[in-house]
Amino acid sequence: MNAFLPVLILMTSLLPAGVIFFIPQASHTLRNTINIGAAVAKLALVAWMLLAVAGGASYESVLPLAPGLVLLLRVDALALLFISLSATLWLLTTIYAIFYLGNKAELSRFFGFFSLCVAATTGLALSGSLISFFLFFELLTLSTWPLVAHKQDQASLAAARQYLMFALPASASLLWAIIWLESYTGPVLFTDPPDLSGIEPWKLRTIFALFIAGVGAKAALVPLHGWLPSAMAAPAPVSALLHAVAVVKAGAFGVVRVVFDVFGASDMQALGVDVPLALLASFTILWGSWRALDQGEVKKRLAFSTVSQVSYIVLGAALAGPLAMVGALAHLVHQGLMKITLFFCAGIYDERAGVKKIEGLNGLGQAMPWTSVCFSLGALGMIGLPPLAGFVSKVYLGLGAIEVGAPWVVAVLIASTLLNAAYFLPLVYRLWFLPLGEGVEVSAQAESGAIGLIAPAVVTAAASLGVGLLAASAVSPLGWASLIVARGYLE
Amino acid sequence: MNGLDILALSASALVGLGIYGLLAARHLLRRVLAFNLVGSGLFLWFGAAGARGGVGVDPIPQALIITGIVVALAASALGVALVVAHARLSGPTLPEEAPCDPEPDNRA
Amino acid sequence: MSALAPIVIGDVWPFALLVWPLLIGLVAALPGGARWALRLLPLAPLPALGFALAGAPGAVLLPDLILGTSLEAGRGGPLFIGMTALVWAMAGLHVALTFERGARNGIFAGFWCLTLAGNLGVFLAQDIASFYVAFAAVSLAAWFLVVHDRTPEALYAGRIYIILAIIGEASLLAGLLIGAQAAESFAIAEVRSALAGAPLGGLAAGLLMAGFGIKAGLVPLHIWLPLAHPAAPVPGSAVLSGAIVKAGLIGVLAFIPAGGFPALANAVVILGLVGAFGAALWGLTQNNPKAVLAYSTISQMGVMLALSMTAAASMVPFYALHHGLAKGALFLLVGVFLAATSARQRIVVLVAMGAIGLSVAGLPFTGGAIVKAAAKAEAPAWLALAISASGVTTSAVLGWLLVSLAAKPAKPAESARVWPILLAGPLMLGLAAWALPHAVAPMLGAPDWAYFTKAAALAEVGLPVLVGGLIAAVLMRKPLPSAPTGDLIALLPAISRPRFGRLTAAWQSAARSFRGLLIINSRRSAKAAQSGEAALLRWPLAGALLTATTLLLAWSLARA
Amino acid sequence: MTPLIWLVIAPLLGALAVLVVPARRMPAVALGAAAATLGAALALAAQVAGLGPRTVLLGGWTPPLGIVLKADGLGTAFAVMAALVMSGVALAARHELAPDKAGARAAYGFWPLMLLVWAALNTVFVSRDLFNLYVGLELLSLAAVALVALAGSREALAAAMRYLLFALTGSLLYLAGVVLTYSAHGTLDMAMLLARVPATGDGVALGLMTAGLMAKTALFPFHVWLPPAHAAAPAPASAMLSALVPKASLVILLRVWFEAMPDAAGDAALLVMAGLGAVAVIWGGVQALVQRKIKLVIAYSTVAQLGYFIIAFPLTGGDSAVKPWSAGAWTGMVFLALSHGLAKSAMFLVAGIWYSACGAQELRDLKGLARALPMSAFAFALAAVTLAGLPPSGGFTGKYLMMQAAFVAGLWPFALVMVAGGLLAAAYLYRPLAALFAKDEAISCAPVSRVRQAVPLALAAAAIILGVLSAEPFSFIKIGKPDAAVEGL
Repeated sequence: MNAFLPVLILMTSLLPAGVIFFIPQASHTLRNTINIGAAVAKLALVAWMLLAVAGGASYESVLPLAPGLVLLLRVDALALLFISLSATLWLLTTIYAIFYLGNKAELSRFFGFFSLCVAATTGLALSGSLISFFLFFELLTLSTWPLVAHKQDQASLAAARQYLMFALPASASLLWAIIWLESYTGPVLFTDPPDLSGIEPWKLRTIFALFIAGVGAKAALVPLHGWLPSAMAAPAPVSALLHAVAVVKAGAFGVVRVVFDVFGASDMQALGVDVPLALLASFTILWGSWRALDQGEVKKRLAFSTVSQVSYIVLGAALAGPLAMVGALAHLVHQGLMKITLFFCAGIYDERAGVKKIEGLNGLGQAMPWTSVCFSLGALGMIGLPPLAGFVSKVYLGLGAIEVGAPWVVAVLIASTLLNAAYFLPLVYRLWFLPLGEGVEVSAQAESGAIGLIAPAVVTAAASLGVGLLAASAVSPLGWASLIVARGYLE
Repeated sequence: MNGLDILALSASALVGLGIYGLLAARHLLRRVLAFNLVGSGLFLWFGAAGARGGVGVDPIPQALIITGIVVALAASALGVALVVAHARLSGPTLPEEAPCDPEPDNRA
Repeated sequence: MSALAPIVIGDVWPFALLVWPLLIGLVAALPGGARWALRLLPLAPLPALGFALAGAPGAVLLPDLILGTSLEAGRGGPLFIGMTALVWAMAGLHVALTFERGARNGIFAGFWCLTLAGNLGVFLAQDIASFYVAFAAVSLAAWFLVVHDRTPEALYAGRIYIILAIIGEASLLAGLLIGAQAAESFAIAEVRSALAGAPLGGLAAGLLMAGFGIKAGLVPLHIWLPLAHPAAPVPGSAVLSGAIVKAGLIGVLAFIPAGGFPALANAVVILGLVGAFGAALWGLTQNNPKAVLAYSTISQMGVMLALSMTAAASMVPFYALHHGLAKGALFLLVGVFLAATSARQRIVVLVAMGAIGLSVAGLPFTGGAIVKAAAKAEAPAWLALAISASGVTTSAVLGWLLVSLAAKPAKPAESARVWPILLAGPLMLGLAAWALPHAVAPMLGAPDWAYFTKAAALAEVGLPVLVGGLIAAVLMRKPLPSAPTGDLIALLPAISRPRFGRLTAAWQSAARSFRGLLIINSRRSAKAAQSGEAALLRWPLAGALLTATTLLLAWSLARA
Repeated sequence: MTPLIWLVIAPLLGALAVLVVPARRMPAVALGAAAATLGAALALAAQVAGLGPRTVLLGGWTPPLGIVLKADGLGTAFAVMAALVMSGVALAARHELAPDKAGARAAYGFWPLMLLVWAALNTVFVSRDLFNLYVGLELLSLAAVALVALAGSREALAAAMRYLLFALTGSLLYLAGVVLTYSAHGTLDMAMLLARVPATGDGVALGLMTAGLMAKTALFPFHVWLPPAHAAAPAPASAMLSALVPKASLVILLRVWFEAMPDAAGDAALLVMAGLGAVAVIWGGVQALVQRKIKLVIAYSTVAQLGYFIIAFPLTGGDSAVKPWSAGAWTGMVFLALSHGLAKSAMFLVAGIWYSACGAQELRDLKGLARALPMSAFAFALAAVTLAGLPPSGGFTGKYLMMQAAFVAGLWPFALVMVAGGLLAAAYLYRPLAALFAKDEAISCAPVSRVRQAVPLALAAAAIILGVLSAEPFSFIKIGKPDAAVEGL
């Protein structure tokens, strides 16, 4: 049973993916049933495992491929953090996507790749060895491409192309790093960090840089972030997936794995690569926020905001102190909840009111109160307004920074907070305080009948409030992150 | 100079001539012929090799040469057939090597 | 598992009094609940008032909430909470009586309650997380009170307010983080004691001071205050000036150990005194009565901030009690005055304001005089002197308030029926300002009214009032030329979003040209590639290469 | 008779049989022969997996007089791969080369030639005699040239002519090497050559054979014949030409270097070879990137992929003993070749479907085909994953092992080449994929049966499965692995 569980949880999304591809376009009920059924099953499985893992259990499946290629799936606390996020958001995004896409073309292809993408994310989270991480990392790249290009118009194809132009060289870099490192150490298992003592420091530094470049493109670290803003050409559920559930999260998760389970915090510090990484992350945080100020399109602004916010996780990993790590891991979940709320809402504005530009948001608060409340909550949470989720992450990151003797990071956090406020508050202000734009017709029933779109947004918005409000409880993401770090540091 | 040397020298000459023809000739039929020259040279040499050690004649090279000749014959036949077919459509030289083939189409 | 641990440890009251206003606020969010919520506003602070009157007993621990919430009335807690609750209750009454039906009433009511909860929360929080949450609530939610009227002035004031509030929040967060890390605890008391010895402690204290100073109107961070008060609706100004600014004060008292940072303390004392005198003087140039009152608030807060950096810090809550009540009353009375329909009513209001003003100025035997005497008794002599002297400017500015108010044209009669009830609220506050210090003084061991029976003391506090009154009388004849409200902000360039367009543009053009380079090169290299392939296709070259490769291989192998 | 014999005889008999039956029965007879050969290959694989390498002495004669056929892991794996590809090709050709579509001559000529190619391939895979290999290789080349010429067009004939010239020259060089070897050692059997007393001429002989085989494998700079030839042939023919024919000379190259004369190998020659391989990877990739025709993109991709196989030569050795977790470059390269065969044939078959059903020849014609023919587009995408070396395909697994070996051998620049080659592959395969995925409502395609679309999908999927379930194939390939491959050259 124990060896079977990780595979089972992977299969909850992999099997539906295989099936959905072959469902005829018109069979909505069948497709939706499989989609939601699988998502619910996965969520239930994850919930059950959360209890078990909290009690100290861990599950492991090994599938040996060729020599050196060990496909190891392992459920530990860190993996579960990521999986529970992705499983929850998968269910919500699926519901949202079903209503968002309605009866548009190529639904089976869309949902097939959608499930595949989630399967890749799950596998990535479960990966217990470097090479299995890489396998799922690539699977993720490939399965996301058709989603980004889903609309099949010029802009989508260009965005998808740009995505690959960043993702594939990055994968090459990652592969290079993995093979280089493993040529010294043999296969790297995350449970058993490799002994790096015999390797020359410059080589290790280069390998580290290659690793970071590899996962950094997905995490949208500057200057590898260019694909993310263009990828907003994709349908809203895909953006939600990219920004909150799967892709950038996979990158950030990868940084965490590399720092803690491949190099180890102390080795990283001994090599002197922690500060450059922290600087890079800080620069990304500021640059992303900076560029967000200038964006006239809602989704683009959100995209640059993601560039900035995801680097909080990288920053936390770079600082490598226990508190910073707690903050980073909590932010992994927090950012997901808040950002998916924002993208859900941006999609609703687009779909229901035809609003893409920020000027279009003027006065929508009255016409679309539910959406706008959710959007505002997400935006305020991103700024770090207490007691929303973003605040909790910032506190722990800041504490962690000071703890490891990097108080300048606090200045970065503060600057980022101010910039976040500068690009999010005008949106909130427009929603609630400005009159509807000239010639904009938004029906008073803009939200009626959109319950399938609004409900997921309400859930995630409430969750981003809830996880902040109850951050100190053991079952919150923060509590879970503390558990992870406590276990990691006790080992 | 014994017989073997003569054989070796002739073989070398054949191979050398053949290689020259193969490289320098533009006409495809010449190239096929040049191939046969090189092939013959090699078979000659192979045959000479069968006389090694001076203890009688090694039968294996002879068997192999015969097989080789059959193969070369087949190859030549195919080559010639191709040359003919090619020449009918576009002349007796390869398109990229025919700078001023006057009227390739009229030959067909 | 810890999930099964108790959710609430201790008395539920400190928590309940915060939840109660939030519940009323939620009523406002219900469909059609806005009208109900407005009427319920006066009830929102009542549990807090009862709590304060009962001496603010009990403490509560909510381990799961935020980062672990601990609530207890700390130093000066009952005074702060009682004053705040009273001011909010009377202001809420004013709202309930005066607000007409409007689309935004629901928003106003909801955020009113949120602000109130935050305002009470800062006095109760014993851990930095809940303190910060409460502080953010009181700071940011109050923005809705400022901009409620949506006039251009209100929106401008709101913009300045929100920018400063967010900057304040941010610097507060930074300071708190450093403090919490130094203390390795979220408890405010431990943060406070750890700050002095901590690395970067000075920075943290400075950041905290800046954050609290913005809220408390410390010069030069006060600029939002004279803009926001006149722009807000009357009850909004009343709670802003009476109660909300005290959130900054409690922050200073709770977090900054003055003894640990002498330079910071000195700076704050100097800035506080600059505010105490300068703001009052600037107030004399204002024509809008609410702006005048706002400057008076800055002036009084300057005194309190200066006091909190000295041994007299323990008397600051006492001082704040009086100021909050009096200032709340004065602001509400401005509204009452403007609503007055007859000359008689106007005179009644002016008299009431005068009486309260005299208390603020420190007329002997008033509550104001008691709190000043209490403060001076603990303060160093030079500060005591300065406080006495500030009586001059205070009475002058309040005198000027009456003058400028009297000059306002009367309004036609509208809602005369509720006017007496409207008046009752601020009068009650004023009475409390006069009387409560007398009642509280013995508990604090402060001088009581008997203190003023000595001639010297009488003169010391009476004289400045007299001089100030005379100045006001002179100004009645010869007003000062009016100066811009918001003083320092007029000196700043207009605040707009900074555009570093050049940097962005440079980045984009670099990216473009890089892309262009790739395309050009790809075309060229495509051609080169094709011509290379065409060359290899020629048999003579190919044959030669084949020969050469054969020779190379044979040679290199033969060597081995 | 053992499956080993049937492996060679069945396609040969089939080739003869199709010539004597009426034209309309040809496909059925050919399919029967294909089934028999596939069965023989699978049976042989089962035997080899269970019992180790199988040997047959033809006519009971022992070397040096007789000829020995020996099936080891390497040869059998290739034979199985070839059987899969060939069966797929035969199924596809039933439609593609129906007389009404391809013309009577092509329809007539294809079946015997195809079976001849197969017979030649199997001969090469199991032969251990240098001259026997020569004969097999010649048979293969001549049949392949004929296949290229099958279309009869001007381009096809020119391409076939060019191919023939390179093939013949390669044969001569190889033959010269064989002659030198025989004159020095008096035997052409590999096992005996391994045990020979090294002679001075060995290096030259090896060099000549290598050069000849490189010309036949279409290694840079002798690759120029390949793209036009593969592009000119009918799609099923291209599939086997690209997927299988170069593998035959590759297998001979492997056998000569690792099983016959490992001692003659030298570092300089290895580096020359691998250097050419590296250039091939890059050159082929760049060429594929600038092509307009889909078949040329695929053909140049073969040029690039062939480079990887040659790169592996200097990287071998030191694997299991030094790094117990690594299977080494030799195994990796074989793996790469196997998955390349499967994926490449899938690609050509798909291109054939597109051409015959939709008239799509150029990349820009592919617009909208993903919607019109989703299964074939998916097959192409899967094959692209393999060719770009992306996980979880067999292409990735092979490349991974080779890169690892490059680091272990201290020759990391070759790993860099492999990474760059992978990126180039992604780039040039992206162009058709993006075109496929683009929207075009005006596209009109003749209906294509599911079976026909399923064949390439199955082949591409097999290449992926090879990566997902790689442990068994790996241990299989290692059966009878030459010592030189373990120890390095």
